[in-house]
Amino acid sequence: MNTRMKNLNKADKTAITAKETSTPIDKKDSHKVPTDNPVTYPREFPQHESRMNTQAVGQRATRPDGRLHGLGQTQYIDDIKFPHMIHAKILRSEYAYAKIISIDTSAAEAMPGVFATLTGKEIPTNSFGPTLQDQPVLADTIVRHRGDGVAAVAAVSEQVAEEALSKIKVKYEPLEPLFDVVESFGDDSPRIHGGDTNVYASKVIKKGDVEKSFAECDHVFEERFTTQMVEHVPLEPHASIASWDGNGRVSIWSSLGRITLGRQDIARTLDIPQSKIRLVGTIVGGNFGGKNEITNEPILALLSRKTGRPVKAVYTRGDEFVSSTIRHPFVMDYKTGVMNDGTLVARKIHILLDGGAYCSWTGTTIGKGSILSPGPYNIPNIYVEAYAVYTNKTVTGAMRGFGAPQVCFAYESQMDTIAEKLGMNPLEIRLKNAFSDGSSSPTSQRLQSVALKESLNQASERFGWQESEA
Amino acid sequence: MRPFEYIAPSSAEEAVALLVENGETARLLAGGTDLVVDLKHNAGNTNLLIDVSGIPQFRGIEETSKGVRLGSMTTFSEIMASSLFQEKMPAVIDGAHTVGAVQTRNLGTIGGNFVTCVPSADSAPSIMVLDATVIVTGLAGSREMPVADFFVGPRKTALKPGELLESIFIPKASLGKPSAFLKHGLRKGQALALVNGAAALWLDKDGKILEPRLALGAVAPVPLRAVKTEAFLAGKSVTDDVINEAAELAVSESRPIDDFRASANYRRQIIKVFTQRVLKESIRIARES
Amino acid sequence: MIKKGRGMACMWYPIGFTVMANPSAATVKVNTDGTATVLTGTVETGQGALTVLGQIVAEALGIATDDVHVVSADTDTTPMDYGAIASRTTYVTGNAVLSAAEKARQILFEGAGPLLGVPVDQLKAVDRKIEVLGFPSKSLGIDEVSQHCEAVIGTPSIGSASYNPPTVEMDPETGQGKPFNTYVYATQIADVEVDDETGEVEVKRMVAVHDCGTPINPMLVEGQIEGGISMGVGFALQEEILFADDGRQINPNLTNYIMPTSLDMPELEVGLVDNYDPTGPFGAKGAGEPTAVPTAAAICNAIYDAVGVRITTLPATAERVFGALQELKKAS
Amino acid sequence: MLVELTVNGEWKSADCPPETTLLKFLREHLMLTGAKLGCDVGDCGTCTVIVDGESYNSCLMLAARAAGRDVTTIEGLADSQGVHPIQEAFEELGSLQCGFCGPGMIMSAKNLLDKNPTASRHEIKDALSGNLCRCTGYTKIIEAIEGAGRVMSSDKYPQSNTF
Repeated sequence: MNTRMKNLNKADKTAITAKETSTPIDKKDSHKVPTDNPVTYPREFPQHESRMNTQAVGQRATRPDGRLHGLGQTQYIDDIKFPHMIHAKILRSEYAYAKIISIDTSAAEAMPGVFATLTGKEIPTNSFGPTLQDQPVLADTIVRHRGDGVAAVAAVSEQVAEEALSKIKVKYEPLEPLFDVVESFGDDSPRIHGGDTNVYASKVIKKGDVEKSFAECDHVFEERFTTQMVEHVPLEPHASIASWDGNGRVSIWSSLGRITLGRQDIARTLDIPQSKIRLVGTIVGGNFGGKNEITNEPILALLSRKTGRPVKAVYTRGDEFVSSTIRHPFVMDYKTGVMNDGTLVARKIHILLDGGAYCSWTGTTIGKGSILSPGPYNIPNIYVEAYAVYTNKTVTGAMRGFGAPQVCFAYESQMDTIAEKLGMNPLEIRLKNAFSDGSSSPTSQRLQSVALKESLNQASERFGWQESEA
Repeated sequence: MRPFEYIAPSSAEEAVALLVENGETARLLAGGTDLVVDLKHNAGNTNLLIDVSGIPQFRGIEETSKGVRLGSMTTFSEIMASSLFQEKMPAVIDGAHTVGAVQTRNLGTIGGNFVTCVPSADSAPSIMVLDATVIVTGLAGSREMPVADFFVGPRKTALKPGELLESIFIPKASLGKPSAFLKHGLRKGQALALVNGAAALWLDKDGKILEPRLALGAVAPVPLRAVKTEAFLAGKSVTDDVINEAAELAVSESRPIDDFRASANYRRQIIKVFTQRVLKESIRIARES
Repeated sequence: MIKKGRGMACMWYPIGFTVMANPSAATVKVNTDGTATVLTGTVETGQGALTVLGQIVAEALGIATDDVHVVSADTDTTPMDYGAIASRTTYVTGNAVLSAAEKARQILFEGAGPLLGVPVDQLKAVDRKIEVLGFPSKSLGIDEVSQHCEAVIGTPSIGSASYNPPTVEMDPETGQGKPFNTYVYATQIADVEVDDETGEVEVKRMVAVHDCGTPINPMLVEGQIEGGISMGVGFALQEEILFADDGRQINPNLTNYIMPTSLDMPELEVGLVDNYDPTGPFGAKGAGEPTAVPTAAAICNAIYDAVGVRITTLPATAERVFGALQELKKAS
Repeated sequence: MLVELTVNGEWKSADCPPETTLLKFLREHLMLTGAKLGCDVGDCGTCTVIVDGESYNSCLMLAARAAGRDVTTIEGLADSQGVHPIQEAFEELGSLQCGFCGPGMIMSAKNLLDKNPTASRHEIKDALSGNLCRCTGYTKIIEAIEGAGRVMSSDKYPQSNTF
């Protein structure tokens, strides 16, 4: 590769090494002796007391992977390499919403170093999703957000694959995109997935009679709360390797957090029996809900089948943001009826979930969000209505709390609004209404092992809540 | 990254020759904290990197009878470790300290930061208030200009084709001048500045402001010397009214933009508050010294 | 001027999927030297799942955590599991490994009973021994018993089991039903400083007291809470994916997507309430997701306490807080 | 181009294209996969290594720039006698969860403690601001570094230890 170095008078190889602060090298001759990788690991292994006690539960036991993490010995997907392995990259949509007229991969295929390309038409069942299978593995007729993949390339290196992506020609017919969740919920908005509405999931929870108790209570509070789109940011980007063997069996190493359902999804998209798939999860470098569904595994499997080689793909940080799922933004209208003594008697809640382009884990998010939305309080009259709607934005899915952080922001903010109006201490109003053992949840479930008041009291004590009061 | 060639010349003359020979297809590599990122996103027509970071002429911090010469390839960490800066220009250290994180400061150079020429360059304001100049070198020899003249527009400097930033010069008169640096970002660690600013001034024995200097970053297309504000402050006694009026003037001299990080309106508020604070801080330092 | 404020928020959170069956299966094999191997289809995603599962099995078999090796996440070798999601691993997979361990233990008891001359229901596994209840001196080493079961009786000590949390379908009209088998609870309290000239919020300290049932490994629970709070701080103050008019993300990188760095984190004080859920393995519930739930509300309540503005749109960026302060000024 | 350098005390050389970053060079040419690729643009710190006693984001440094210099990676911290005090403290306190930020985090900690073993809590936070972590809230990481600092500043700790 020295030929790629421009020759410069006097400045040959030594110029490269010239750095004023460099230490002089006196080991120059030793490089002729081949050495192994410069790695030394301890031959003494950990003996932690916390792992040796035969009363195991309650111990602050160290993790078996703790030492490996610290040594840099943990193998994540990107640390795994197979002989003859090649690398894949995915081309993303240029539009938030458009028809795909044509995809021409010929120029990419003709590039030296490119082994194969793949488009959505080549995927046996080009759809997936944990609740609704409304998401294409690679979009082949319509793109519904900028993160949709439209074609993939497998090449000798990431560098060549990247270059090849720029040679793929995709013709689009742009459509009018919808970005606003309220607009998309409206009656005359265009239908992102066809049908007669952009609402694709809803939930109602009804207990008692809210309207009647609003009429009878001492105070009614009404507020709207909204939350934003948030990315998981696992430090390890999504990564997978697929290797299709001569028996027609494919092995996939993936950063997926749920391999049983992952294998089902992959079998469905590839239209092969589950027994023909081996899915291996390694240590995942951060999940938080974002690695709970398949992404590029079917693409890599098919590229491996086409090329006969193991194929690896690691998302760039940009891919991670635009094409993996993120947290649902909520628009939440809260109306709460309260008596003068702070007793909550009624709560009516309307929630709109910005679902982004595809359903993903919205079913779980709308369910948990709705059930939890009245808060951990004894409220006899509850009415919750929640709707998830499509927009042409990044796909929202599972993220730590499935809607709970959003509704908690609303119900706990409003608790303070109420407390202030009634001249009550925030701790006092919470203790007054808090669930305890035997409380009835918004879905009329009898609750057991409720430790809410204990947590309120202990946290207040540790914080010095009563002492710090003005 | 797309392929390119790499050369590390050992002298400024060689670097200039390479730059002239290769024209726009060559780019100078200093620390690389901006350039390497750029190349990863879009290499454009770059096919040669000329690594000037090790050229002795561009390195080092020296005090002479006239002032301090700061080699353009000095890293932020080297500035922070310099006892000369610690003793006589602590605001420059504060500015350097807010550049990225440790790893960035170990790699990034002050010259690279200047040449990248983003409006929010954290190293610029605290240097500008010291009446510093830059020395550029090229085929036609060297020339010197005030730092403010070096910044022409966003990502655009006064460097002509074939010219390199050789060093920054801080005049003796500015050494030990009471000064302060402040930055407002979207978070505490590794933050890009929404507004940064530095002030330097002397107080005479009656407490009047002498030779006031105020520089603000991220408030205009380039790091800005607030010359009207400086003129207003000169010779004034320190009162709340004076500081408030100066802050309003600084706002009027600025041309903040609306972008996804903040609205222009909000930036104006921060400029006002930060001008007040950085002036008060430099006055406090002046009173203590 | 810097204004100080404090705010609290509490929360509840369920363990496992909503109504939908979400089983986990597991296999526990007691080796002839008294150590054990666990097979689980869940995935270690950093939370320490495998450590906790190992502790549960160790406790059930009366051996040490270090005696247990957990094999996970390979569809060719490990049993089905619905995965590291919905804060379900300690509870659902934990109940599965516990049942599997109990089955393996039952085989040991059946082997040891005749040797010790007592009925099987009078045995317990403790301290690497199978011991007669009330007669600690009458015991056999678990290694001995395991070897006996496998090599003499011919019934190796292997147990397989599954667990699915019992739920009741929600009524489609009213939503009434039992969507989850159990819930956890928590309170977080924030101490903040708000700069009323810039709107900047600094969270100085957070106290968090969580219920997770029995903490199988308190150190790992603390780690979950501390990490959850950092995600909550980002949600409250900094993080937001922004879009251009054409639907392109404006800040799809870690330069412009602002998440907390070490300098942005408050000092944390974490506590656990004493609780026991009879439906969980050794009384345990879960800890993953709920840790990130109340943080934003606590911080926003503290902002209100400090400067009197109610933030109703997240994130509470300095500009948004300052804007709200301006509105407040106008109104008064 | 041929890049020759010292890695973890051993003289190494490998041929690579000029655009190769030090991170790629270590991971793909020397098979040292301890340093991780998290963002590839110097924001996250998972690729942190130490070169001539200073920490760098190896994703931003060209391998050519490291030529002739002395590179320490996470693989060079432990020796056959045992792990480095920082590694030990991280392990005992459960400071790492998913572990992906770990190697970079530990290298940043080493860079700090080698220079200032009695670093204050604030100095530790400042030194880690270039290493993002999403799992831990940094709390147990900071505690571990405080603990390791106490070990490294004690009389018993060998001061000549350069790796």
